[in-house]
Amino acid sequence: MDALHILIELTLMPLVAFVVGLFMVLMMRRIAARIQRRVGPPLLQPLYDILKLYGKQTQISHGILHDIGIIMAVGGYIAAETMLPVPGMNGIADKAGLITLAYVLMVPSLGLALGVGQCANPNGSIGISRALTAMLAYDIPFVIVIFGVAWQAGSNNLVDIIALQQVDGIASWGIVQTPLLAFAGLFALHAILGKHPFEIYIAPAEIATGPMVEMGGKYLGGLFVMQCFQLYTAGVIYTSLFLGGGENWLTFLVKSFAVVAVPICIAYLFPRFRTEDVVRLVWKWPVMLGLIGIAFVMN
Amino acid sequence: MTPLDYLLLLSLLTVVIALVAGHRSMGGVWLTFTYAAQLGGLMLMAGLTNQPDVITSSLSFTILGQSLTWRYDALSWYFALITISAGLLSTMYTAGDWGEKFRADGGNLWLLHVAIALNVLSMLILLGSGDLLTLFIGWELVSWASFLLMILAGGPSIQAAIRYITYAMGGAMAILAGLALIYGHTDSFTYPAAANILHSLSTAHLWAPLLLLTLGFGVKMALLPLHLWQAAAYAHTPGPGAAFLGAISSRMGLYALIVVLIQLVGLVRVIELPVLFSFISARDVLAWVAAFTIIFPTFTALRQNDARMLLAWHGIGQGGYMLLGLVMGDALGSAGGLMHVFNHATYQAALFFSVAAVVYRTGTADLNRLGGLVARMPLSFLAMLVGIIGLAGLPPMNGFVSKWLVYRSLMLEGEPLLFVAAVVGTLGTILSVYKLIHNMFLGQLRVEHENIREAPWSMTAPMLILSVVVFVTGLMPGLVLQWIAGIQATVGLPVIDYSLGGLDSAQGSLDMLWVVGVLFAGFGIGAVLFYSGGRTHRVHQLDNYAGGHFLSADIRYHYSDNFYPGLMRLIGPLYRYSFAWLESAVQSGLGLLSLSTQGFYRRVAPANYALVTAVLVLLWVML
Amino acid sequence: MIKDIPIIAEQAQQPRRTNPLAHVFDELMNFARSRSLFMLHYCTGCGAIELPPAMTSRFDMERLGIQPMVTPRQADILLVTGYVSIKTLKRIILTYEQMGSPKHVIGICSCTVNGGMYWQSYATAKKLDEYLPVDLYIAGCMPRPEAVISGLQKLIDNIKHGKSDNWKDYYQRYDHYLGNQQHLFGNNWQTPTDVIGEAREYGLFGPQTLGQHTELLESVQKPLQPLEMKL
Amino acid sequence: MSQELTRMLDTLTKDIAGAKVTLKRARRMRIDVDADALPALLELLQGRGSYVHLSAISCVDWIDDNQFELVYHVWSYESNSLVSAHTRIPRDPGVYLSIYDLYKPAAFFERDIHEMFGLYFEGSPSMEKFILTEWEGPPPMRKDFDAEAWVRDTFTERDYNPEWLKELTDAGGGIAIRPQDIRK
Repeated sequence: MDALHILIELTLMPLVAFVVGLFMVLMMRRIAARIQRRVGPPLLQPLYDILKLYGKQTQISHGILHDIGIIMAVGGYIAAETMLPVPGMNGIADKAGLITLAYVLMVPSLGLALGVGQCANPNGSIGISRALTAMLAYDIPFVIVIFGVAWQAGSNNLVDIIALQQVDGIASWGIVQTPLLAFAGLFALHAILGKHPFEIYIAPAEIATGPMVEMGGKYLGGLFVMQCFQLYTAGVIYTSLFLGGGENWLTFLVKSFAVVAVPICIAYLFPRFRTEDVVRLVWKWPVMLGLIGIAFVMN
Repeated sequence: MTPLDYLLLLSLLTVVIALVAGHRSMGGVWLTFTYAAQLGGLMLMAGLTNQPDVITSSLSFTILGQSLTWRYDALSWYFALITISAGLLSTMYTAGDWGEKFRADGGNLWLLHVAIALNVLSMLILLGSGDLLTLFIGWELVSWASFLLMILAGGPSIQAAIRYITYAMGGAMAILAGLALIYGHTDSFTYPAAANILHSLSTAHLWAPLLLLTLGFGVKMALLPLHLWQAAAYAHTPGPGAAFLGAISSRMGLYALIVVLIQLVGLVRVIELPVLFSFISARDVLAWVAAFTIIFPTFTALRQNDARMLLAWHGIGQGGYMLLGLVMGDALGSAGGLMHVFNHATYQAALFFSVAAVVYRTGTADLNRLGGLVARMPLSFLAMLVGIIGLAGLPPMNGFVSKWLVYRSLMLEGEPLLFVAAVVGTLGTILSVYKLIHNMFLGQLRVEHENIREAPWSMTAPMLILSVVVFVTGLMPGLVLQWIAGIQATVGLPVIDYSLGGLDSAQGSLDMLWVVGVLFAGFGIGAVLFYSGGRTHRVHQLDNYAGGHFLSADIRYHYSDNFYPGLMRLIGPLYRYSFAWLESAVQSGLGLLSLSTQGFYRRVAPANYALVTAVLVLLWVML
Repeated sequence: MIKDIPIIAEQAQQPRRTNPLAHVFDELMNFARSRSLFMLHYCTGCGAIELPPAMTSRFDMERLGIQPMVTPRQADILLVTGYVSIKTLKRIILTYEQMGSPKHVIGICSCTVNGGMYWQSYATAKKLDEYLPVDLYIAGCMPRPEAVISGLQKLIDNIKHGKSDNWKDYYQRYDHYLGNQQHLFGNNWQTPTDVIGEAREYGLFGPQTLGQHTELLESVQKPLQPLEMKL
Repeated sequence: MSQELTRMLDTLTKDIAGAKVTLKRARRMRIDVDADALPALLELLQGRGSYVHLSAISCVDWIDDNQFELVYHVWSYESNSLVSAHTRIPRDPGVYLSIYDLYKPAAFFERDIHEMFGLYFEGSPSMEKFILTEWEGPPPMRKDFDAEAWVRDTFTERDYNPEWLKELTDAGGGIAIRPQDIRK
C-alpha cells in the first residue's frame, strides 16, 4: 500500500464521513419532526447551522485547554473514521483492530471532558460525570459484542470480519449468524449515540445541556461536526459487524441509514432515564443477551 | 569481577554515600550521580536481553553445605532497570527543593535518602537470587527496607507501616514453610533440583508448597484477600518515597511469582493442575484472583477523596492486569503482563510526583479543597494528564499497548468473563482518573490558590522525563517488547514476534506508529478546522452561565464531592467492606488464640510449672 | 411593529476588504446566519407562553431553522417577552452580554415598547432599547404565534440583507447604555463580562464607547482579566 | 347553620371588650376588635374556635383617618368558615405586634406588609427586603407615595410616531379585522 494511496484515503474517508453524517443528522431531525407532526427543517439545515456557528464574530473561550478539548473531540473522530473500512477504501483498518477502534472512540469524549473541565461551570462538570457514567454503562455490552464477533471471525481486523460476512450473501451476515449479539449490539449502539432515553448528560432542562453549557460559536460548531461523525461511525460500525459491510456504496449507505434510523425512531418516544437507571438497564438486558450470544458462538 | 559485581558494589557505594552525605544538601546530587553510575553498570549487562544466558556474580558462599549464588538473567535485568531508574528519579526529585521543604517541615531527609538507597540495594540482591535460599534472604531484605521507607514519615504512616510488616512477616513465614516442604523433597535449594522435583510431584503433594509460596509472594503483590495494607502504606510515605514504592516495590512479588510458577513449576503444569474436587484448574483460580484484584481496588479508588490514596488503590488494581496477562501463558498475554510492569512504573511515578508537587505548593492533597490549578501549575498538569492517559490505557500512551496485548490474549484464549472483568476495570480507572484530574486541576481556581506558582525545576524535570518516556514507549512499544522477548526466551514462555510499532499477527495486528500518527493527523485537521473560525476571546472565570446568577469569587461552585452520584446510587450498597471485615475476623481469631495460649505460661507461680515441664521433657527423652 | 431603530453613531469604517471573494463570503455568511437562528430559551415575562405554540407542530419554527437553545453562549436571538421588571432586567443584561455576537434582541409585547399596561408601575423598565440595542419590536399584549413568526421572518430578511447589525451599537455606544443602566441600578452596577475588552479585541470601538459612565464602572469594577497560564 | 356559628362566636368573644361580630355571608364572619385585644382574640379563635389556618394578613392604608387597617383572615376546617378580624392602628409610629408565635406563616405576610407599607412588626423573625430587593425608595403601597410621579421623573416617555404603522398597513396587514371575517 504505497504512501500516496494511504494519504488519499486518510483525507477522503473523513470527508465522506462528514457529508454522510450531515444527511444522517438531517434524517434524525426530520424523523423527530415527523413524530411530533411537524414539518421539520429544510434539506441543508445542518450545514447552515455549522456554517453560522463557525462564522460567528465573538468566540468565547475559557483557556487553552478549552480549545484543545474541541480539537481533540473533532480530531479523535476524524482518526476513528480512518479505521472504519468503507467500500473501496480500507484505511488503516488492518493495522488497528476492533479494540483499538473502541478505545479511539473514547478519546474524543475524554478530550471534550478536559475542555469542559476548564470552563469551570458546575453544569458542565455534572454533565461530564453523567457522561462518563453512561460510557461505563454502554461500553460493557459493546465490548461483549466485539468479543463475540471477533471470536466468531477469528480475528479482530474489521476487513476480515466483513470478508467473512460477504462469503455467501445474506446467509452469512452477522445478524443471521448471531442474532442475539446483533440485538445486544443495537441496544448498545442506541446508548452510544446518547439519544433520548439515554440522554441524561445533555439534559437541557436540568443542567443546561451539560458539557455544552459554555460552548458557543466554533466550539458548538465543532460539537455539531462531532455529532455528524458520531452518527456515521455508529452506523458504519454496526453494518460492518452485523450487516456484512458494503459491497457497493448504495447498499452500504442504505444499511447505515437504516441502522441509525432505528434508535432514532425509538428515541423520540421516550423521556429521559436517570443515571442509575441507564446503568441498571444497560447492564441488565444487553449484557445478558450478549453473554448468551457468546455462549452460542463459543461452542 | 563480573559486571554484576560492579553493579552490586556501586549499589553498596550508594548506600554508603547516603549514610555519609545524606543530610547535606549536596548529598542528594551525589546520590543521583551514583544511581546514574548504577544504571551505567546495568547497561554493561544489556547483552542479556537478546540471547538467553546468565551472568553469575563472584559473590557466593556456602553455609551448612548449602551454596548461595547470585546471578542475573534477562528477567532480573528488566526488573533491575525499572528499580534503578525509579531510584534515580525519586532521588533527583528529593535532591531539589522538595528535600529542603521536607527537612524544614521536620522530616528526616537523611533517613529518606538512606531508605531509598537500601531499598534499591536489597531489590538488586533479590533480583539476583540464584537459588531458593538467596530468594528468601533477598525477600526479607526487601520487605524490611520498604518497612524502613514507610515508617520514617511518622504520624499515620507508622500505623500503616506496622500493618504492612505484620502482613509481610506472615507472608515470609508462608514462603519459609513452602521452601521447607520443597527442601523436604529435594534436600537442596538450587533451582534445577527444585525444578525437576516439582515437575514430577503428584498434585496432592504439589498443592501445599505452591499455595504457600503464592500466598507469600501475593502479600507483596497485594493480591485480593491480602491487599488491605498497601494503599495506606504507600499513600502516607513522603512524596518521592511513595513514587518509588508505587512504581516498583510491589512488583518484586510478581518477579518472585514468575521465578516460582513459571521457571520452577512450569506454566504447563500450573494450567492443568486441578483444584481438588472441582472442575477448575489452578490457572483459573489465579486468573480470577487477578480479575477481582483489578475490579475491587479500582472501584474503591473511585470513592477516595485523597489523591495519594486514589493513586495507591490504582497501584493495586493495575497489579491485577500483570498477573492476568502472565497467567494466560500465551505469547501475547505474558508480553502484555510483563510490559505492564514497565508501563505502570513510568506513569505511576509521574502521577505521584505530580501530586507531590501540588502538595508542595498548596499543602493539601484533599480533592475537595483543590481546583483550577491548571492555570497556575501547567507542567504538573501536563505530567498528570500524560500519566492518567497511560493509567487509563488510552491510545497515544504506553498503558494502552500492554492492556491491548492482555485483551487480545483473553480474546484468543476465549475467556469472555475475564475479558469483561478487565474492561470493567479499565472503565472504572477512566472514571476515577478523570475525577482526580478534574478535582485537582480543572474547574474553579480558589481565591487562596490564585498566586501560587509552578513547582520548581528540580521537581518538574523528573515528571516531564517520565511523561516523555510514557509517550515514546507508547509510540514505539517495540523498544520495551524486545526486552520482553528476551525474558520470554529465558523464562520458557512462547516468544512474541514484535515490530517497532507493536505486534503484527494474522488475527489482527496493532501498529502504534500508524494509530498514533493517524490520531495526531486527526488532531491536526481538527486544529485547522478550529482555527479557521473567528478569533477567540478569553474570558474571566466568573464570566460563566449560572442560570442568570451573578457568580462571585467567594462562592465555591466547583463540583467535586460525591463525583459520580448516579453510579454510587446503584453500586453504593455493594461497598460492604467485606475484606476489611475478613481481616478483622482473622485478627480477632488470632487474638483469641494468643489469649488462650497465654493461659499456659502466665502462671501465678511460674517456678514449679517450669519444674514439671522439665521433668516431662526428661522423661520423654529417656523413653 | 417598528421597522428599524436608527443607529445614531456613524458606522465605524471597516478596513477595505481586498480579496474579491469577500463580498461573496459575506453574502454566504449572511445567508447561513439568516437560515439558522438559535433562540435563547429564557422566558423573561408573560409573553413567553406564546413561544411554545410557535415551536411545536402547528406553527413549527424549525421550518425557518430556528431552534431553542438553553445557554446564552449558544444563542443568537434573545426574545424579551412581557413586562421587564428591574430585577429581571439585570439578568437580561447579564445574559445578553454572555451571548456570542452577532446577536439580536426582539422585544415581544407592548410592555417592552413603552411600558405597556404597567406604564406607571415603579418596578418595571419602560423602554427596552435604552438598556439594550433592540433589533425588532412585536407589539401586542401577547402577540399571537402568527405575529411572532412574521416578526421572526422580518428579522430573517433583515439579517439576509445584512441590515440587522444593532448588536455593534452596544459596543460602539457602550457608555450611553451603561449610563442608562447605572441610572436605574445605582453606581456600583457591574457584570462579570468585560464588554470593553471584547470591543477592543474585535475592533468595535466607536467614539462613544468610553465616557464618564465607563470611568465610574472602572472605579467600581472587580478585576476581569482572564486566568492566563503562568509558568 | 350560620346562626349557631354567630352564637358560638358571641360566647367566644364576650369576654373580649369591644369585640363586634357581624355575619357577612353564610360562612364568613367579620369581627372588629381594637388593636391591643387582637392577639387574645386570635389565640381564642385558634385554641377554642378551631380556626387553625391563617390564610393572609392584608393591610389597608386609610390616609384620611391617618390609620392602617390590618385584616387577619383565619379559616376553620371543622366549621368550614372564615373569620376576618379587622383592627385599626395609628399610621405614624407604624409599629405593631407580630403574631408569629400563633401562626408561623405570619412571618411572610408581616415581612411583605413591612416592605410595602413600612409597618414594623416587633417579634417577627425577619424584617429585611422581601421581593423588592432592587428598590431603595419609600414603601411603594403607601398612599402618600405617588408612583406615577416617580415614573415620570425616572423614565422618559417614547413619542408616538404613526409612520411606523404606515409600512405595515401598506402591506395590507395590521388593520383590526376580526379573525372570523378574514377566513371568509
